[in-house]
Amino acid sequence: MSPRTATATHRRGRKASAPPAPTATATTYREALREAHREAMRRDPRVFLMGEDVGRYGGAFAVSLGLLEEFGEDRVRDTPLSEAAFTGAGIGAAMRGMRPVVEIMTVNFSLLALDQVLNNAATLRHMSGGQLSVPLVIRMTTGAGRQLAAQHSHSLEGWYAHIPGLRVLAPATLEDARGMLWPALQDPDPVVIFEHGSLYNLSGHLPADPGPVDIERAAVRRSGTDVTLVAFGGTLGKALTAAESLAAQGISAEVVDLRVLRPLDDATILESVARTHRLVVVDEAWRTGSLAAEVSARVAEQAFFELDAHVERVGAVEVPVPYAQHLEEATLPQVPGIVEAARRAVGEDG
Amino acid sequence: MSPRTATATHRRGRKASAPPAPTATATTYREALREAHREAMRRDPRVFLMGEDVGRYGGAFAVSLGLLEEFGEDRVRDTPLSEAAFTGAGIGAAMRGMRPVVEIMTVNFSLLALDQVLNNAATLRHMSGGQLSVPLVIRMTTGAGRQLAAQHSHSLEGWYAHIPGLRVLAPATLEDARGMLWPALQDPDPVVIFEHGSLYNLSGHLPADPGPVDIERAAVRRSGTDVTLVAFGGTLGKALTAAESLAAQGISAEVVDLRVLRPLDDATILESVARTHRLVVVDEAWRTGSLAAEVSARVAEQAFFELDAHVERVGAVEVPVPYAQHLEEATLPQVPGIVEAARRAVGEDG
Amino acid sequence: MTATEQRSGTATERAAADTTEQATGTSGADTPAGLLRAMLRIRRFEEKCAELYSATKIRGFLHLCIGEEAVAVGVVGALAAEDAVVSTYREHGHALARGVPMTAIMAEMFGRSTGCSGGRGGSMHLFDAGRRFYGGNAIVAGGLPVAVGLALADHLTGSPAVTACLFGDGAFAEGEWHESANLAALWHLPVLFCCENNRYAMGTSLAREHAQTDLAARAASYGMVSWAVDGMDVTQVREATTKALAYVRDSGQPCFLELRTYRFRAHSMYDPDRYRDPAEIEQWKRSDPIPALTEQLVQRGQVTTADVEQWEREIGQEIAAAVAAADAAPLEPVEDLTRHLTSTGPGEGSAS
Amino acid sequence: MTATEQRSGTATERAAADTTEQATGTSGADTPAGLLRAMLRIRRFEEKCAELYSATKIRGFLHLCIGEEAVAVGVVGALAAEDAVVSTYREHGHALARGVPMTAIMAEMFGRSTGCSGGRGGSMHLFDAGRRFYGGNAIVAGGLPVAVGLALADHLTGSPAVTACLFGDGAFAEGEWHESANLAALWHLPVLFCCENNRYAMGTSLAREHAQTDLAARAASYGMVSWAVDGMDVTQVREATTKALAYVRDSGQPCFLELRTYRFRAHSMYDPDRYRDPAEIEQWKRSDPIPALTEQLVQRGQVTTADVEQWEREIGQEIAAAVAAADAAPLEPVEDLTRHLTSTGPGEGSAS
Ligand SMILES: Cc1ncc(C[n+]2csc(CCOP(=O)(O)OP(=O)(O)O)c2C)c(N)n1
Ligand SMILES: Cc1ncc(C[n+]2csc(CCOP(=O)(O)OP(=O)(O)O)c2C)c(N)n1
Ligand SMILES: [Mg+2]
Ligand SMILES: [Mg+2]
Repeated sequence: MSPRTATATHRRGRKASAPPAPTATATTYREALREAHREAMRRDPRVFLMGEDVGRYGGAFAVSLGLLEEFGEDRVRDTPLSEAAFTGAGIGAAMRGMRPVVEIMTVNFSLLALDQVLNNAATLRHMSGGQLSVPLVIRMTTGAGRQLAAQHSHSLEGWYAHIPGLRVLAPATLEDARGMLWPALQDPDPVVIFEHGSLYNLSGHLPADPGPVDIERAAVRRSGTDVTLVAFGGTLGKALTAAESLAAQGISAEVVDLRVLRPLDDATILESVARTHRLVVVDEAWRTGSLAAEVSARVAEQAFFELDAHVERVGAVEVPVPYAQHLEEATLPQVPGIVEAARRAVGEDG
Repeated sequence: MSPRTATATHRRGRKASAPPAPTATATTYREALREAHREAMRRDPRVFLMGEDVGRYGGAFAVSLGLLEEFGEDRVRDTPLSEAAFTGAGIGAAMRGMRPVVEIMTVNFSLLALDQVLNNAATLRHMSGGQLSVPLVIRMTTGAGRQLAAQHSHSLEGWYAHIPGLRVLAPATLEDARGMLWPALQDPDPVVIFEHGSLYNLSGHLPADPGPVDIERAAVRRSGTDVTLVAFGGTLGKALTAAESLAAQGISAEVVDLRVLRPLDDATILESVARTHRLVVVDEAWRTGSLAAEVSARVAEQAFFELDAHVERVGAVEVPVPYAQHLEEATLPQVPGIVEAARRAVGEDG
Repeated sequence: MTATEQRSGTATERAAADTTEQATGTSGADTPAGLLRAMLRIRRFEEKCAELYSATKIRGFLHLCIGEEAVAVGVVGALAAEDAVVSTYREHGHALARGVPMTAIMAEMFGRSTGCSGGRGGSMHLFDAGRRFYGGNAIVAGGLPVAVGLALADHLTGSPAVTACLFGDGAFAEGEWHESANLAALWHLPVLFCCENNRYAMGTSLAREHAQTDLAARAASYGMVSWAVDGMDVTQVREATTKALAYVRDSGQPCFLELRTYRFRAHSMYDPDRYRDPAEIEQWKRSDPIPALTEQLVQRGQVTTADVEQWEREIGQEIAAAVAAADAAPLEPVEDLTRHLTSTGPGEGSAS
Repeated sequence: MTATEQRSGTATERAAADTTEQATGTSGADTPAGLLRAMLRIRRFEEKCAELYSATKIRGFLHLCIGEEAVAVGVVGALAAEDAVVSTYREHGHALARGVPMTAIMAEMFGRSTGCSGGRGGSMHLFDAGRRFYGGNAIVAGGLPVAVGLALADHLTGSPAVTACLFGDGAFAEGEWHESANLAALWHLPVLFCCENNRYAMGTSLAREHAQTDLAARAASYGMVSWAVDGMDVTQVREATTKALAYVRDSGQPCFLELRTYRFRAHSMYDPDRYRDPAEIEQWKRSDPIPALTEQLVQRGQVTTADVEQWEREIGQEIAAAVAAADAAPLEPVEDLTRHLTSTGPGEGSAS
């Protein structure tokens, strides 16, 4: 585990088995996000939350449950179904000195607000010659895996990571869910935070008063020597499971959690590859044009002669994600596929 | 020149100096597009054109000038400023058996219609289990280089090329401008055609009755042995110029025009790399997450041990494209940068 | 056979005949008994869906229209076979009323290859191109532009078909609604906009979504003929729709119906429904379109309780058969995952 | 000095004083003479821009507001210093009326580092944060949500500021307008929506963009107070704006002004203007806001032709000085290209 990230181990939907630190409390990814909002709104009166159903409903994924009651309607604002308008309103409010958190219910609906994000949020500072600042945080759920079918299963992190002027984060652990919001709000520039829909029930322990986490660097979540597995968000757990499985087969895999999708932390990836000489990049997005392509291209550019095999990518099959469980499973990256890719990477060495 | 593409050579905004074929007529990229529309509308009564200012104005880039007069209001439809609605209307009309060509004035505004493209056009066939067909063609202008500043200078071809279910084309020659529309309209699935804004005045000669071109394969636009330059759309001309300059320096560059951005024609690229062992990918988009990353990743995956040097990417500096001419020039890929990258690729061989 | 039984027999036969017609995609459910039976069928179907969801036979998101059946039956049942339907994720009722076979819908929700979308769509994406049922769109307001386009094609080809587009009060806040309304009105397209105003978009009440809550009045500002209709009364819905369809067909202009209704259940099976006053729900349940009409028809002697019992049995059997068939149906082979991505994809010829 | 010269001197002084006030970002141009001079200044400035465009000193897209100066001066001039402005790509007039220095605007169009956006924006993206002039948005309707957000911040902090958002009749067809209007009205936000209805969106006339062309009536359907105003009469625009601002400040509610105007020039310098009847243009030129007001004020004795000549000279000098300064101004060093991408980018501290 990297020194840059805190105590809880990564577990998916079940209790941590390691004994918790003395001051630690049991929590979930969802609760960690909620606490992060609560803390931010208590500390800074300029912070407010808006989005569809963040108030009375408690948030589509129950992240903001109870916040309306604590902070009132002005600071926990239910919006109409108007993604472009309320995202743009977040931009304007941020320009005027507020610190809005805009929740776009899911990345699927964020397309309706993409013009605002690209052409205003990410652009206004540069285009105005540095006069304007858009200290906005946009949060959204991303990813597939819950049989929600084609229109509700997109993984478009790579598109956002293409946009200069944005910082893009993907918390995949309790610490990051708890600790990324505050530093994101301190950033004078727009930050987009992707929460993978499969993570909300992730449970574990956090210290009672966890500090913020860094939002600059990737994190090594497991050390290894034979192959580097790069993953983020919803695929981190799969990569860690694959690493366990590989260990049983005598292959030592290092797992790097990208965490920060823009700007990418090349150094951490390259350091790992310098140790392992083999790289597998896991990305739930459709393979062509995914963020995994960028990681692959960068490593090849910067460490071509370090690589003992070509970079393997494990991505989604390029179809609209189907509803039927077996088809959805076949579409998305799974542990066996990651294991195979790692074995290929290692095997090609021979 | 590839046998797959026709006669005219690639020239930017000036007359061809080679003597034209006997039946050839002088034309421009803009006129070639217009002729393609005229032909399609004459041949197939189901074809109609709609978009902002395609009628009375004659098209923002004058592509459709005169078509309203020839085909009438029903088939050359001026739309209100409602990108989502008229793109979606194209989808519905296509589902119902028409063959609409939707012109989105520029890629910059297409973000407002991206939900319709991704969630409907590209998805309906698969999501309905093969019941529906969306034989829609969407055309749009793309790219920078005319001092139009940050909001009017995007190169988002890579985003569209990420979407399964779409075919994405980038005509960079007169033949392709003239010949891609008809086969695109024959495709029972949605096709997006990107026209780079710098190409409309490209002039040269075309045969009087040019046939359709293939919309499956990339094209080798110049043969060479030392390094492969991959480019498309607005950067093809720069790549060709760079190749000439490299030739003067004793470096023989092959130039591959991607033409079809989805599905990518790996074979043509790999064949070229198998000859040259060095690859430079030129893409006007912001470097991170551009289509160039995908090409780089694919070649590394499929021809890792063919490569004598890492794949070089020449992309845009990652800033909103500025207005001032010198800053815009510095932002975008230019011939000297391509030449340098090719020299690095070749030099690293030593 | 008693007189009552005879009458009952007649009503049942008529209703059954209507159902058959519906099943073939035409709109015959125009007797009060037929309308009632059609609503009952949707109600029982969805109650079963809720059960199957708890049993994890149905997965993903499941949105029920329980309480809103009068809209489904009254609007969709009034359409001609040539007309088209574009709907939302809350579309079981619309699909059933359109005549999409229950077996195909159930199989779809079970993710089977015999499903009406081959198992790729699930509850939110029911399709039946043969019956011109074009889904099943789960992006709020995302179906509206497509509906405009279907109508545009009909307009261009001189077809008399009307495209009915169903969407919610929440969708009315989206830009896509505004653009679609203007386009249809501007171009004189045969679209029947049917806004199912159930007073909530998930947990957000009408007054928190809209500065002006009179949606019909707002639609009229686009220059469309617009009516507000009691969406809890199937005969009123049916009449208004018939009138609206005639208007659209005659004038070639779009028309807007605001169907004032209410969902008795939560937004989806995930929704703990914290945002509504239980008293409000109870209040609306008093306008439940099914018991009210049953009572009325029984009083008028057009239907007997025996008829209703008979329908319940038939519907129960239809549902049981659909469930059994779905359970037994095959899964799409994983090798066919990329089939239908494009017309030229593996294993696929041109579909058009 | 003759009586006329004295009067003229007075009017000129007043107008000059107004200009100075404008230049410091306050709104003092409230005398008829001041309004007239401000319009003349915009007219002459833009005529020069057209010339400089032909000379390729200005590049990219250039959209002139010639003919629409009464809107720029009447609306923007009525705002208080604390108020905000969000505009479009056709914003020279708005920027000048707001007090953004002409030198900074000209330098911007020359792409110089002394430009009001450091040369990064050009004609379509003029910014002046100090004067709360928030651009210069070239995505049609793209500024509207941002304006709503500025007003939301003011609402939340109890500031009395109003955000004026200028946009065209074409923008009124975009979904972003609809969503923004509803949001502002729903949340009671102090936005002054100013729709510059010049009857064309590029080559598409009002009747081809909108099913219903009475935009003020349609805005009212969101529950906003909405007025249609003769946008060719600067005093009417000024009065309506003043009234509207008072209403917004008092009520905390948004207000909508439809400013009926006309552009005398083509959409942009690229536009061959094939779609308008020259007779229509000539007809509208008879309502040119500048000669009409000049004549009126001269007749009333509030202004003399000598005043106007004096203004012309002053304006001519101001323009010449701005051009000379822009020509002489430095370019941003290429090394600073990535500066201002983020607050922490190379060479950049936090800007907020
Ligand atoms: C564009 C978009 N935003 C948000 C959602 C999430 N969502 C699904 S249904 C819904 C409420 C829609 O309300 P309404 O249109 O009234 O239809 P109802 O569910 O009441 O039938 C929301 C917010 C979505 N699917 N699409
Ligand atoms: C979303 C979007 N679509 C299209 C364009 C291209 N475009 C620029 S200005 C314009 C016309 C806008 O008309 P209107 O809103 O009436 O403003 P006007 O130019 O008349 O002042 C168009 C179509 C754009 N900039 N943005
Ligand atoms: Mg609703
Ligand atoms: Mg206009």
